[in-house]
Amino acid sequence: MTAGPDTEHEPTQDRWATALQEIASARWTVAVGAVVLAVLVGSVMIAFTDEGVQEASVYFFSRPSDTFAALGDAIGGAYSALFRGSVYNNRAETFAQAIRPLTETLNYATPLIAAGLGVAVAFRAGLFNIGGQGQMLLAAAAAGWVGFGVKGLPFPLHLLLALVAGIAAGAVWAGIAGLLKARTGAHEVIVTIMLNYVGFYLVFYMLSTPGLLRAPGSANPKTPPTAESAQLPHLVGERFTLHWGFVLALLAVVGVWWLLNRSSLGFQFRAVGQNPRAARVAGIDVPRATTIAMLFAGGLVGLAGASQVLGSVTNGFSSDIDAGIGFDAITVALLGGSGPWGVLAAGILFGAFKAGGSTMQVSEGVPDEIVLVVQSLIVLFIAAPPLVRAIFRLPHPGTRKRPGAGDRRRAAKKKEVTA
Amino acid sequence: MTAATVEAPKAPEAENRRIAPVSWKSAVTLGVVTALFAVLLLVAPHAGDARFALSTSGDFFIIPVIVVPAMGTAWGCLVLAALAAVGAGLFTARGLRTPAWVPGVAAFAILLGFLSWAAAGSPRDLSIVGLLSGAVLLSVPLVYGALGGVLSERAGIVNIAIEGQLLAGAFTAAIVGSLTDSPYAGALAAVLAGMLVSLVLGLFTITYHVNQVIVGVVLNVLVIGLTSFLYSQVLVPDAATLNTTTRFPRVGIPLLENIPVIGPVLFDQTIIVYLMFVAVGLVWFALFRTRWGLRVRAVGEHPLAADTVGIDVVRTRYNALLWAGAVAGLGGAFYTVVSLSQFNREMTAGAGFIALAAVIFGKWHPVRAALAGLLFGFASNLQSVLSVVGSPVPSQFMLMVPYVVTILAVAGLVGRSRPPAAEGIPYVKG
Amino acid sequence: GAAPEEEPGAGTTSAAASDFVPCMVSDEGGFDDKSFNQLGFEGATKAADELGTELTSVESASAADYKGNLESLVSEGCDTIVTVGFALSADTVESATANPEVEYVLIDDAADNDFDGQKDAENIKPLLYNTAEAAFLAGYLAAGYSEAGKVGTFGGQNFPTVSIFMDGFKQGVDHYNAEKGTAVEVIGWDGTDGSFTGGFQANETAKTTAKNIIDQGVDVILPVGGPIYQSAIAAIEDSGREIALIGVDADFYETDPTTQEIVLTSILKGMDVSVYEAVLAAGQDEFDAEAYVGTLENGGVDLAPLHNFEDKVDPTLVEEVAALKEAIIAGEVEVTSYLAE
Amino acid sequence: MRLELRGITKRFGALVANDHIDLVVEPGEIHCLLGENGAGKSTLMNVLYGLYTADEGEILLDDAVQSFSGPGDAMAAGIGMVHQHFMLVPVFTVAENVMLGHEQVKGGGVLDLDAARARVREISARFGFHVDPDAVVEDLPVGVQQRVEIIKALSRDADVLVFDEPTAVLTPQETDELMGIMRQLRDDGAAIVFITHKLREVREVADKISVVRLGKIVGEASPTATDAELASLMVGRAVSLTVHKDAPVVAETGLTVDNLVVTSETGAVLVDDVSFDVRGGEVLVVAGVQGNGQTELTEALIGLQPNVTGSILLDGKELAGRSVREVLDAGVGFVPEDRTHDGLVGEFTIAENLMLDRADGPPFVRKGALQLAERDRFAREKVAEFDVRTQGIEAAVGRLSGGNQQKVVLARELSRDLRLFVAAQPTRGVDVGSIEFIHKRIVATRDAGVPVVVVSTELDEAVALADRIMVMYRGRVVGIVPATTPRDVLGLMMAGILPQDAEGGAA
Ligand SMILES: Nc1ncnc2c1ncn2[C@@H]1O[C@H](COP(=O)(O)OP(=O)(O)OP(=O)(O)O)[C@@H](O)[C@H]1O
Ligand SMILES: Nc1ncnc2c1ncn2[C@@H]1O[C@H](COP(=O)(O)OP(=O)(O)OP(=O)(O)O)[C@@H](O)[C@H]1O
Ligand SMILES: [Mg+2]
Ligand SMILES: [Mg+2]
Repeated sequence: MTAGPDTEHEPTQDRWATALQEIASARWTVAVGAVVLAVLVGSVMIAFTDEGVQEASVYFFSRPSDTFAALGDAIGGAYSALFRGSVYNNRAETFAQAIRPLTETLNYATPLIAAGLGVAVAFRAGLFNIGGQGQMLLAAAAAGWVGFGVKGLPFPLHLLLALVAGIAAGAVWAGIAGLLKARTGAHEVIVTIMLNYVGFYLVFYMLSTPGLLRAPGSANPKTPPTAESAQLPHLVGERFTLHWGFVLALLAVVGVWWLLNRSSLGFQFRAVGQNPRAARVAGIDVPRATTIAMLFAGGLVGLAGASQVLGSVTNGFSSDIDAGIGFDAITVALLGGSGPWGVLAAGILFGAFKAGGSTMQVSEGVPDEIVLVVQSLIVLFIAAPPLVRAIFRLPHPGTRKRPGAGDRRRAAKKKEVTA
Repeated sequence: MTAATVEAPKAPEAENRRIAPVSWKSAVTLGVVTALFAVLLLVAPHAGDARFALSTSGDFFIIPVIVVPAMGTAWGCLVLAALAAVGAGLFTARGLRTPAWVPGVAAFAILLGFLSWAAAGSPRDLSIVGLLSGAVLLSVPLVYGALGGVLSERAGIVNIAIEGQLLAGAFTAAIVGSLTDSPYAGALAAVLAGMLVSLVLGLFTITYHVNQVIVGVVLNVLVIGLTSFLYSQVLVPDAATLNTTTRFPRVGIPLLENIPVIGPVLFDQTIIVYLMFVAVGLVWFALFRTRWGLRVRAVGEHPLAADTVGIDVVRTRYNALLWAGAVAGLGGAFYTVVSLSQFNREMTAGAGFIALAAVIFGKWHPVRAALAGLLFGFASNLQSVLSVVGSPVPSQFMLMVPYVVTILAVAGLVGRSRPPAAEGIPYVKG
Repeated sequence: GAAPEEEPGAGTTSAAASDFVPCMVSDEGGFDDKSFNQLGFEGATKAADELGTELTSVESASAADYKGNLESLVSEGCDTIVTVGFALSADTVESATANPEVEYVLIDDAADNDFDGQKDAENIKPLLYNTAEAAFLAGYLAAGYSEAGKVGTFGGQNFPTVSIFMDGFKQGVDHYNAEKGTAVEVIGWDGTDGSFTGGFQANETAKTTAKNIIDQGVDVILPVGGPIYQSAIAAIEDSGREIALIGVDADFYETDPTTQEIVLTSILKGMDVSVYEAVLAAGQDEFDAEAYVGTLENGGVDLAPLHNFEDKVDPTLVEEVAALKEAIIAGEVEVTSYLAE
Repeated sequence: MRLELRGITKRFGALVANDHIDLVVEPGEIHCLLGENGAGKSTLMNVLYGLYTADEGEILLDDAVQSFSGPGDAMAAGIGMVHQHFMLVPVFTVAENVMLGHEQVKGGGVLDLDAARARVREISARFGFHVDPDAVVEDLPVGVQQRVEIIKALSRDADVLVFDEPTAVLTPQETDELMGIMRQLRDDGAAIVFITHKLREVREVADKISVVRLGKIVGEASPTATDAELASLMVGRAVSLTVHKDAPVVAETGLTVDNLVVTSETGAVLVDDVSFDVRGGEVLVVAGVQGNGQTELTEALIGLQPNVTGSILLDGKELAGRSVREVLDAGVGFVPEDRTHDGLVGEFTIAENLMLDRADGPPFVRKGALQLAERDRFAREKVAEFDVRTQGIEAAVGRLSGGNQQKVVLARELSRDLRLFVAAQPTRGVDVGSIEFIHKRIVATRDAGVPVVVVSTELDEAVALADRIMVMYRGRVVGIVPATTPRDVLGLMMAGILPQDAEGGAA
């Protein structure tokens, strides 16, 4: 009654078939399949916009080869531009220039990773943090204000102070939602959405008001540049924009991993997230955990905001400094399965899309909305392995009989029974 | 049967002693808001009169402009609000539930006081009709979106994709409305577009059991990407034929439209607005009075239980989700065949998220969610009207008003809200 | 259709092919913002066409993209890069300093981020527009045209490039009042703050803002901020009253024919022309980095013709406006703005 | 109608839950299915009811082969089922729950609620239930909810009725009533399948008994078989059905509860002026019909109830008004009534669940960091000690069977330094083998000198475990009596009749 009949009389005959089948049912094949599908859809859109294709398709029936050639050009060009812009520029003259895109990718990934972690931590504590935008804005405002407003502090101290200010501001902004949830039961989704707008107008007010964030002497709602002493140093040399913010993001990944998997606090977050009733019965202070989880989440998003104004956008910023990262972070966190390593990988993938999207626009004239579409399709398909398997006719994992969980359990029981 | 035929007690608690609940929340909230208002009046007093206009030209009779001394009125209102706060405190202290009219009176007093204060000294009339009718219009997509949210969430599908449904509706209505020159065709197309978004949401969440939040978030991005792409590639180059719609005309309801104040607000609107009021009632009726609604709610609360009585969970969920998409899509049509005659990139600008908030604020009840949408519309228009009248508050702070009001209302008065129990959980059959 | 002859080495079609690479990067508004990105793009495209080359362009989704987009353009080998708005100013300066061989054209900003009155890099040509002057004329015209004695304005966000229109407009109205002893009111701008929709979206928020202003009884309205004028038009239609619209940036009568019936005039801000000229000059190796300030005097800003309103406006008022224009050019009437300080 | 199952096989992945099961149930027969937790009884019934599709085998009704694609088909064929886990929508009223799936409608799909109410009343009257059709299900005591389940099944006039552990949450009286109903239905010609872990019920009502073990029918038993015979057939070994305990060695100190009042958020008084004391080395069983304040009493003891007045003294220290954390730290062990919702985090591993209520201090946490080695060592030790049947300590607790889940909770609570042990319904839904084990552990705790409070609706259990029994009715204490009090007296007390009157009445 245990394992199916096929285990016994399955001959060793076809190792290859077995291996292939295993490969085909592995998780990463689904990921590849998802990317292929999304890229196909993107290709249709690219073909649709490309002038060469449009011109050639007019006389498709008299010389179809032109259309196909144009199609190939357009699609190949676009995706190779995407690659050139995000990983390795094979057209560059020097090696440094050639790997520049990779550093760009990591640069774009930095705030996505940090903010993605913020969303993920909240998620694990059962909270849906849609307030990344507001938290980033407030963090940028605070870090920026310290970064250009405080004078006379030496380099690492000034930077540290600005970082702390940014992280604290993000934490406070998210903490409001956490506290209201803990104290009054106000749903964090509502409060964080509303705080996005409040934060936006608040920061805009500060940007418009001389003496707060607006650069002295300027009439524009924009801050002065960040002081040298408060800037995150370049990571791999002056020529590359990549800065130490990336290292901070990596540290945050490790830190969040430790928090969630190795710390008492993280254990409590997860318990509250999975089953708040049981957590309460076990003596965990649920309102406290909720508030602290939001503080952590906001602090991480705050790190994203601070790293932007102290590392990437050091020439002064205005009210769009959040750059949609607060919302992208949700996708990053979800795609990364709300785990720190997943968030890291998803953040880098999205960073690559951002970096490559610019090159795609510049060198091929491909509108960057295509990147949005391809990006979201990848997430959708990766999240739905059965669909991808169905489309590519990949085998389902577990169609082969493996000695499974239940078997061992049963076997144990059986032993016990016969004993 | 055994000898011990003791009659089992029926619902034992029914006859239990009761001790009053002690919740100070509403009293405290009222107190805090009143105190804040008092601080405002003390810190920034404002001399002059405030002028309120109640009538419009088409009314049966004209109510003259009401002119009140601003600070006097504001202080009077403050006293009233303070009394209400104290009253709420007394009720609570006596162990009685604070009746709903107490916070109602306080809210009204504070609103009126604030209006007087803000409009003080302005030579301009503050048009109450304008305030209310603008509020209705601003809330239309929110109400439709919220109804869509209620419908799908009641069936157990978290609908983060309201934004996408609104945007898809707006986009399709613009194209089809322009091509056919008929706003009706545009609205119909918007309904279909909303349903299409729902269908994708359903395919991934219901059929493939993908996390509903992921799909919702991603669908929004996808719709933004696709509509922006098509907008720049197709609509912009050929705006005259593809992106210039005829809008729905306003159709006044004879006689009713001439009633002062409410006439122009409620009875001189486009068909989409009338449909909105009908839709609120219909969704309520369908959810709570029909077989369809009973099954939808059952599937959202306890799909396994629904399955055991022979209800097809998957079909019911798809069905509700499609209706949700239809309603939200129609809300999207508002942008391009009622409000404006053309589509613009990302023109819903986050309305879907506000609608989502209204769903939760309204505790997943269609009428309450609609009221939440209206409240939001009102607060938005309040800031706009006051900035026109010439309020002393910096414009950025005025722009915050609707959002702050929502937070206060949710934290202070609504509190915990319980979603449908099975929301977000895919139904996988054994 | 018929296939063209196959030509060896097909690729560039234009005979007058040039190896000049003009480029442009937008701010977050994108090239279809119905405002400076769009007009600048049109100007640059026209220049590129004339030079027989193609414009390489990139849209920024947000501030975080500016640096990278400029970087991409430089590495694509751009000779001249057009950038837009104060938001891109600092990054333009940085890119210009790092790439002295590339020429930059910066629309609507002085490229002076240390506020010493000097632009911060030699190879940037700032294009500035003192639109307050033209708005002043529009305000005067509107005040004279208004029968209700009330005119209105509202903006997207309280940026200087937005409020300069509103402020010049109000100064013009005030000037009219001072001249004529009237008391025409401006609704929506009090000299420092006013009515803003909070963004540059043509949506219901913009429309209710317009409606609330219209409800005050104005008969002229000036919406400032990309596409939000469309919302104003819808609000005007819904009001059923006769309300005149004043356009901004380009002559609405020509760029958006649907407005022809209601557009009184437009406050012209010649971004297309000045960008066109700057890029053309660069393509012909005649780039000069001298800052350009559009004024009534040099025609960089102006008031558009009245078109359909020709017969609706009192000819003496038209004459007064013309005279006022001369007076401003001559410095007899002072118009203040952040650019004129 | 005659029901026949032929060669039913149901696999979950590699696990064979039902292995070629043959079963025949004649009309006018009550057929009992016995088997330990996880034996496959519910699975078999879910196959019959169309919730699961069998991998092999067929279902015959009156010798006609059926093919059910869902419960709808099964119901249409005349099968009704009372599910082990309630299949009620908590926020619906009784009438709505009963009508769900076969709603009567007026024109246009509008619900005819009056018809549904009438149907509920009619069935209630026929079987002597008292159920208000307009009551919202989640507000009802569990026993009444069970009746609603039964009304639901009966309202469709089924010929084959399945009762899957319907008595787990019923009081003795309610159980007796239910068995009366089953007999009535049998006499009307229905074929009935009855699943229970309580052997007394089996012997009382069964016409035929089949025993399931590890997915197979291992044999039939006659209704005259002894409890011990049935139990060993079920579990596959000899089971001791009585609790061995010595006379209590009572300590001076313990728990003293005075004038305890617990109010709900809406103001209902749930525990009404309750006073009692339990001393070290003594078991006090709180008996009573479910929903008479026992749950709230235990929750008040542990600090989970927000509105509490009165005093709870443990070894002289006041516990009322303290947080849960403080109460736990004072040495209180607590087994909640609803283990899946209140006792365990289903997605967590066994090891994580074993440290759940010690997540902020030694031995599992030092300087804010989890001590994984210590945690795993402890988990392995406890899994062995409490005989938790699992693949390993990394297995998710949600995957364990009910009995094993309960062992995890007990292991966690009993391995702290206890000064008081409170357990609510510790053996509900647990098979006889596990019950034996759990009872042994509770007695061992008492013998170690800890005061023990056990809430049970099970009279057998109360009598077996208790040194004294406290009966509650409508939030009040009816009386505290010795464990030797006759059962019918206890039964009457549970209906609110004072002990002295009850003794008269029962005599
Ligand atoms: N949905 C499921 N997925 C996987 N395995 C399952 C599922 N349901 C049941 N099983 C397996 O089938 C076995 C039989 O479970 P079932 O619920 O039928 O036991 P049972 O005899 O009803 O036990 P109890 O007396 O505790 O109710 C379980 O031990 C479990 O291993
Ligand atoms: N999704 C699942 N996948 C694999 N096995 C499962 C799954 N769900 C449950 N099980 C198995 O089901 C068994 C528990 O089944 P079930 O829930 O019927 O418990 P039970 O013994 O009937 O408890 P109770 O009587 O309290 O319901 C466990 O042995 C577990 O291994
Ligand atoms: Mg079972
Ligand atoms: Mg079971």
